[in-house]
Amino acid sequence: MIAHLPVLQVIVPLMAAPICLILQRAHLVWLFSLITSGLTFVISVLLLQQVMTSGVISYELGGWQAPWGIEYRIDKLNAFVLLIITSISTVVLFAAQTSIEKEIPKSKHTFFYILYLLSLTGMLGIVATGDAFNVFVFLEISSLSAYALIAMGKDKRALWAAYQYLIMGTIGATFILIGIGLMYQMTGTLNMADLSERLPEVAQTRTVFTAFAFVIVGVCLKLALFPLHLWLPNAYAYAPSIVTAFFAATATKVAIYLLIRFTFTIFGLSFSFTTIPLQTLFMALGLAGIFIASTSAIYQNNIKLLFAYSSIAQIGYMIVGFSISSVAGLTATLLHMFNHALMKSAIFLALAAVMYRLGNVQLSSFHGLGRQMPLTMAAIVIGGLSLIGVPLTVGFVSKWYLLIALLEQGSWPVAVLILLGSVLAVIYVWRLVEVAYFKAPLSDQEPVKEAPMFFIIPIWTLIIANIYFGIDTRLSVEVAQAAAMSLFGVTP
Amino acid sequence: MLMGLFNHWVVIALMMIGLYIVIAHGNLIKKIVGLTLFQTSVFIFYISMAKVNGGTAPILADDITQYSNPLPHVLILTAIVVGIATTALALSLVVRIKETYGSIEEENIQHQDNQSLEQSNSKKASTAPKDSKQENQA
Amino acid sequence: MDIVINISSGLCLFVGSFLCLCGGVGMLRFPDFYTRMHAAGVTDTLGSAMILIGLMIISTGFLVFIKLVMILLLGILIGPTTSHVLAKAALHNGLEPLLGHQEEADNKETTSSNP
Amino acid sequence: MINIVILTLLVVIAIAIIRMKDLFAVVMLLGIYGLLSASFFVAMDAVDVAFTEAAVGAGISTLLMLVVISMTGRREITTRHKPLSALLVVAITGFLLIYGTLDMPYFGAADAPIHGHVAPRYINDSMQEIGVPNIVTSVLASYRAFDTFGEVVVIFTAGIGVLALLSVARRPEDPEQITVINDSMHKQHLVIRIVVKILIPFILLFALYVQFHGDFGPGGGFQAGVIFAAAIILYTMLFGLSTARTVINQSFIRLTAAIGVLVYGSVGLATLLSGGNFFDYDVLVNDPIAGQHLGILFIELGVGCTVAAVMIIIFFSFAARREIQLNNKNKESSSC
Repeated sequence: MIAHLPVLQVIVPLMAAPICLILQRAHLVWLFSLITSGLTFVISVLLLQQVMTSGVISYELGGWQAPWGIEYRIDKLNAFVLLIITSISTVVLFAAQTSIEKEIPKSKHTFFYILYLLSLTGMLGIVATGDAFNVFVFLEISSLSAYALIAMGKDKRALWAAYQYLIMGTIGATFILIGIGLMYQMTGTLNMADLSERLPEVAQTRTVFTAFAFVIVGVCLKLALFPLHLWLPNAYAYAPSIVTAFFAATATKVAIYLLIRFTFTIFGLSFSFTTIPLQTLFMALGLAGIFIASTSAIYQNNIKLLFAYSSIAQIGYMIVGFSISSVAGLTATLLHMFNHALMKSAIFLALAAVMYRLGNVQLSSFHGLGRQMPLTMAAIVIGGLSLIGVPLTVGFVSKWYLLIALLEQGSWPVAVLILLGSVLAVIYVWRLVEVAYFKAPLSDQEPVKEAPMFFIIPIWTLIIANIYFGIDTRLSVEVAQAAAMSLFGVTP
Repeated sequence: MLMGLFNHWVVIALMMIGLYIVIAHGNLIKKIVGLTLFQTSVFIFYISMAKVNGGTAPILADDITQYSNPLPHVLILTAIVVGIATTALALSLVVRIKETYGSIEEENIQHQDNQSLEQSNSKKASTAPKDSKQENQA
Repeated sequence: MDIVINISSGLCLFVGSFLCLCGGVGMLRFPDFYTRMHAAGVTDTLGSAMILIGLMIISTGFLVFIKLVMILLLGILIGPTTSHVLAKAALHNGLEPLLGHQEEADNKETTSSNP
Repeated sequence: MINIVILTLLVVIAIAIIRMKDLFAVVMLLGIYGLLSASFFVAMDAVDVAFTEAAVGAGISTLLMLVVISMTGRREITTRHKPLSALLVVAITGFLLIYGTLDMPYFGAADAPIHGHVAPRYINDSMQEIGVPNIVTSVLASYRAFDTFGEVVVIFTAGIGVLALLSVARRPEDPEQITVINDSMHKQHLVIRIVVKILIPFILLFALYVQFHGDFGPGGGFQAGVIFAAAIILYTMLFGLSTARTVINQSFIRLTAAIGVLVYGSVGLATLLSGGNFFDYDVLVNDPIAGQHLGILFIELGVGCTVAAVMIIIFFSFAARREIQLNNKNKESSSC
């Protein structure tokens, strides 16, 4: 079975989804999906191990040779992203049952888990595949389930947010479809490895340029890169809390993976960064994203909305690292993908716990919460420190690598701007800390208890991972560096 | 060149009409119509790439030598299914939006949202202490 | 024999297309919904039937012939039914035929066409 | 030449869609647009795609939109907002695309790169490797079987999504009222009811024909599923939702949707257990060609099941919502 791990990674959650529909009982379904998600986690760990020791794994679906059939191709980069997705999904799912109890009507719990599994399947499929069109199909699986999951939020604005996301997401997917079509037209193949061999021959044509532009714009729509981010804040703020925790940590990472895959592997380094001024463009957009999103985060009173804006800012950091287009810069981006997943899922899970106890996440409800829910609030604070980039947290590690990469290129003004961006993060995290710890609880507020165990365990697992990977950076840095090097074709 | 690319240009015009409807129209159903139009035009684009002059439908027969390219057909079969899936989901969202907001016009919904956002902000800021007073009195 | 087949099928096809064309013109020229529907329904049923018969005459294989017969049967069954349903729906929703007001309608048309 | 005529018609319809304010007319035009593009696909030799587009674009999607319009109202009220910025975005996108076409191979050129490399193998060798005359079916169900699996899962996702958004806990309805409604409808729609009763068996038969004839001509699981669902939907529209629900049980139809996906996946698992790669049908039976046939048969069956079930689920969900809305309205008006 070891040889079939790449396909099992996707098939296991995929087959589990219809089985959930047959099982029907919500409690049973939760347990079943938790086990499934755990299984995918085990598979992704095995895959990462295998890739790190023996190199790229290629799996031919249907036994058809690569450009004719669909190929699953696992290298260091996707194994790394697969690990991020499956680990976060498992931890978040652990808290799901308790959290959705108060946010989603009982009769819809089964559907929630099925959609959750399908969304997981979609993301894993996007990451694992080595076929450009297959990306589109799995992108749609993950997006469709995402729209439905977001619309299940109890606030009525969730519906409107989901609709907007649907329109933007579908336009993005169709753009990607157009781009893939143009690439196919010029090369006659859909396989990514094959495309990367055949594209250089026609790289000077205007058609390939257009294909590149469409794919990039489509991916950036999914990525919520700065001017195309409008769908994200509301979608994250009004979705069920568990969904927010899951998507904030994984969905944008998958989109960044796609961006890296398309620019580095398929179109190739020389095309992506020399024929087109992508570098400056992405650098500018990333920086603009950091500042504008962080500034809007400061003015939010809905804490979920606040951290949704912060997510856009963090995407900005990843894009800046990506735009440096050096091994060090890409390492910083990959590291930040991993680290951001850890901190954001912890923060949003903690917010889910607050939601469970208080029924809302308005800033005013946080008065004195530091004493009433000490463990939950401490988790949010540590997560916030990590967002700022305080030493001993993971946030520090990735920012450190980002700064080093920037200074390596001599672009110290950008480095200064990055540090300024962190100051903005200090402000929005401080607003929350001030209310939670230095204000007395409002007298009309019922005193609340600490969140139940089903929240505390996953939240603190993530927080401990936050601190562990902030101190012992060997594992994450090694994998990220190896992945970045393999993308640049450098042998370590 | 005109004849060779004419087909593509018309199809691009169709795509852009669809995209325009999605962006510029405020009615939610009209937006979905535009989206469908956009997607269908992309399908047309793919299928016209597959055509070979003098070719026939890719169903093997003895006396035919030239076939059109079957691969785009397969891709578009999949894409059509994805399209109808998206449409169905979008329509169900519209039904729910109509039920909760009472309208399917973008401006109207946005207006209601902004109102409720302001309300929740101001209520939390100004009325929260008042509520507490009332409770104390009681 | 070939000539007879070709001529008869061509004749059928010609009559069929002519009827379809008439239906189209009728759609544009008739004054109200019911008459337009009449033009579309009646001529199209016969028109498509004639075209199908014309194709049947020149069809080569038995399978093709049978398929065409099936399409013809389906058309004959569905065409009138849809016309019926359409008319019923229009009447149900309160659309009155222009029966008594024929002259008025004529006057209107003449005035509108003569500026 | 026929393609230029059809394309012109398509442009005319698209412009009409922009200008129309009556949503009912817009949806009907969209249906015509779907049907016309299906005819365009026939002219482009893509018969399978044409079949699907006719069933989906002109059939199911028009129907769903009509149901929704009957719930939400058919007038588009607001005028266009921000038309200039929209025009700008569209102009940039359009010019970029046109710029891209300048280096494109000409329409219909046989020596375009798209027709080299991958595609010739499908055309030349699929008969020896798979033994199915319809190349589209063999690519769809064997070479790129995993894409099709993804497609089935997309449809399944849509079904679950619609259920999650629209499903309502069924309230016990007044059975007498239903029979009264049914009787009144029977008188109203006598002609169409009888015609439909005659037609439905043939539609179902045709669905089965399309399902199992997909190897030799256009057709396959997806089209068959849609046609099958169309028959059930027709029945539902005329005989009422509750009658249809007694014929097709709610939980049964959900089970079918799940089983369709499972059947498809199980074929893959079976190939894994027989020692091949996922979806490598060669290993199912001793003879590779027979294995391919068996595999394709089963996965097409899975596709058919899921698609039919999900289409019915989607329609039932919409119809149930509509019924509830109408009931509420009736209650309100009677109480006033």
